[in-house]
Amino acid sequence: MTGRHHHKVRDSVAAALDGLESGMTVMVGGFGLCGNAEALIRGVIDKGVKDLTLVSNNAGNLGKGLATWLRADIVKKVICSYLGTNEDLHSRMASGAITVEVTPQGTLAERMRAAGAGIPAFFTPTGVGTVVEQGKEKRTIDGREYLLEKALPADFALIRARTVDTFGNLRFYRTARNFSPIMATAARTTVVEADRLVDVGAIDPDDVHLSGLYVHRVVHVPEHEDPFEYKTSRKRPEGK
Amino acid sequence: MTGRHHHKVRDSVAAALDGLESGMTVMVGGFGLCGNAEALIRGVIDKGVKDLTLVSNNAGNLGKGLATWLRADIVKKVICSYLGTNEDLHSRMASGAITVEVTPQGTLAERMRAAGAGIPAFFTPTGVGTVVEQGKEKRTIDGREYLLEKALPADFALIRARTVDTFGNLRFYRTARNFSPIMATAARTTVVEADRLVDVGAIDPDDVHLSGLYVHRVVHVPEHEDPFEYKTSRKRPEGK
Amino acid sequence: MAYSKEDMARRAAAEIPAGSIVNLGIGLPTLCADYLPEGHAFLHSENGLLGMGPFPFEGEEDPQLINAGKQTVTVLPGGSTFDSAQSFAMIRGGHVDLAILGAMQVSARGDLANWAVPGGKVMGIGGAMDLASGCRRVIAVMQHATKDGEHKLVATCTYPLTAARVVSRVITELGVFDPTADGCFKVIELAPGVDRDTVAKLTGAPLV
Amino acid sequence: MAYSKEDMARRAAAEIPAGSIVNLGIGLPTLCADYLPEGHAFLHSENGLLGMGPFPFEGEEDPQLINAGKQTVTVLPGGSTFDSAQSFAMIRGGHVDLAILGAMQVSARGDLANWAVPGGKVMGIGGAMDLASGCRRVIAVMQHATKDGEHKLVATCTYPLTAARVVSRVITELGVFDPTADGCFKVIELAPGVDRDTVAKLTGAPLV
Repeated sequence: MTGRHHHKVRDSVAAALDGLESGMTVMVGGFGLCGNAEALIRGVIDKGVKDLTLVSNNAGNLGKGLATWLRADIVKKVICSYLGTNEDLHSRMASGAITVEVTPQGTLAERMRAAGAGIPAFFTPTGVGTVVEQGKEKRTIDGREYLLEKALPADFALIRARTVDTFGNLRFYRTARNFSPIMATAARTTVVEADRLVDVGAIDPDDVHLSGLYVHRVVHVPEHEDPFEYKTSRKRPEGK
Repeated sequence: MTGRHHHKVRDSVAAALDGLESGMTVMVGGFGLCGNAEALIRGVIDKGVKDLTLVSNNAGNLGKGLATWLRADIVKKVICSYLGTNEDLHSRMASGAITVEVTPQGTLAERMRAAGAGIPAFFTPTGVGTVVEQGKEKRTIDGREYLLEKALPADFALIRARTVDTFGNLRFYRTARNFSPIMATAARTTVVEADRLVDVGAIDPDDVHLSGLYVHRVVHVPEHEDPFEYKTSRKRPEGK
Repeated sequence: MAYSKEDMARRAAAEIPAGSIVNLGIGLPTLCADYLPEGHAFLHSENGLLGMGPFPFEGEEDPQLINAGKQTVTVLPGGSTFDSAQSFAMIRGGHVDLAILGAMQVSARGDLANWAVPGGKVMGIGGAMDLASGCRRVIAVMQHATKDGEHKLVATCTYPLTAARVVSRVITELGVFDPTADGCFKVIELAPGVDRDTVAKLTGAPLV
Repeated sequence: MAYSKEDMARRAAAEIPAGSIVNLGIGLPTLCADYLPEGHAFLHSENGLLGMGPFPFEGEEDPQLINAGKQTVTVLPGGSTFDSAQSFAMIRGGHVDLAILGAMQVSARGDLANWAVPGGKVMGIGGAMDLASGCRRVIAVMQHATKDGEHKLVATCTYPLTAARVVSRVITELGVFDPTADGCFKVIELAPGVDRDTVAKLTGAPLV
């Protein structure tokens, strides 16, 4: 009889992905290519699983990140908010190889948060009067219309964090945080790719972004490509 | 045409409480006497308002904190989760001077979070099969019963934070955090009592516990009583 | 030779798996912490703390670092603090493995009554209902009967419920008993020197 | 002499109150930031950033600090980062004062269509519906009509809606127009040299 909160650090990506099987629902953090768990994404392809339901805001872009899963044909369904210029997804959606469920971004986030927080369903104003209404209960509360949306859980969450202690307490960096903390709460098994791995006590209790209570496995991956999606800049004025 | 996010720092408690009127619903942070906005609590009494609806986990204790509001007879209704040894509340509840609405603590917290997050209502398993069910919609979702609970907003939130910048970005200290951040999101006007006031830039963006987006006024109060409610300790072993 | 309070706390502590997240209720359940090996489990306090440590040394008490019973505590390395919504998201979302709670009545089907006495002063609900309905496993630690011999392990609770069918095990001074789907208490063990007949008389539902 | 894109951005920026929280949509709305005095308003980016600054200087781009259009940006002093659930809680909860968004169609009652073309490639919804229904005020910045002269300010949207009755003001190259409850566009101002008849022909609902 042992709980899941001892010895969380795994010595390989393969060990960290133990139990991830074909047909599962997998959430993967990142906003486009920003904040991707690069090693875990590669590890899932190496594992040889298929027929995954992928929950991700964008499912990759420019052939990178989760677009590698699309190219490897291991995804049967994508739940996302935005396809944009992700041609790998557009082509497979057009051919019918992948089913795509498009959800408003805030509803996607809140459905994950609800799954993690034991809330099976909630009302939201987003989508009222649009195609998003289809098949959903609509109700007027205090004079405004709302849709009932259901919690979205997953079998696995694969996320990345900047600083991680051996209990799995997480700190994220800038906008690489995005969906990762809430995905961690929504999954039965949460695996974290750690840029930096530190001992317990190295992160002050008040500085923890997400408690290790939500984290089950940690793998240390110090090197990342971190590709730019749109590298925009301005000229430095003279003398600055 | 001016927004509410400029010049948030007020030079007195009275100025920070401008617009707080009799009959309003006021949320006050703290878990018992831990994390109380002591100066703002005094300031409301000094202001002479009455008939307040107070939302607080405990409404004070031992005659301190929010118990001073009860003694000053400025509260007509309390929404809380626990009365415990708060004799000032017990006596006024018994005499009918104050109406008390008791809510499970997690539901109280989630109702505030919902109000701040634009969620008018949500389902929760807490309270099913208990008196909490009374007057609420019950629904079976995926084989389990849930109650529908509504968002709980307020006119004012009075909270305290350890470190506050001039935009109102907040950092809390240890368990003094409790309900304060979610109350800040649920109120039309949020007033923060700052232990320490710093310039913008002094708190790294990744270290902000609650964004200044939720904060409208800040008053610097460096001194606090911070009374103990139950001071428990153990003897230091010899030589440690 | 029924169990002492310390025995009961030790027995309840033995139910805590290594590497689990546990919430200990106010009162007797709090004592369980004394019987846990260092680093064995991680204590959650619903006022916003995971990794709660023992009481502070004299002179080191911090009024802003307390448990859900408002007692001064400490935080261990690897601990974390969070707001009340997050704390109850952890509980309601099933991320707390075990709650060990005090009880006034437990029914043979696992209903829990631990927040109010009929006709008594209303103390409030606090985190009791969330913990009872949200934690993955709930163990009740309680006296087997009142001083007057009234049953507290009952067929049907007469006190206001905290949650229905949630208690999987009851630890009393007389032994360890599991509520069952068919409305009997299954005897898991008896305290040394306690016989089954004594227990049967003090229990308001059949034993199996 | 219709408004140039820069004129439109400047005109939209003039709608931003001092001390407000603003979300600027992808494309033309993003340009509004160039016309705001320093510290005038606080830019929210729905991927988890408040206090967004201008593009970084060349060589200082950080792939982990981006806006909702996935462009590299900076964060100003007083900025804060947060997760996506918190970011959309801010939007849906009415804490963002103003959204300035691009649009494909706006109806005279304020319906907004800006996420999909009928029969076109599905680009996705992104944050569009949350922003349109959650922000306290919504301003659309758009071309007044298509190149072929098809109306984009219409009586009823024929494109899939983003949200109903949310747009309070439309800024086009021809002027500034407010949807109304009775289904007319109220002319607030016309761009220099643009006459009302020209606008009326290019608008699919009555002007008042």
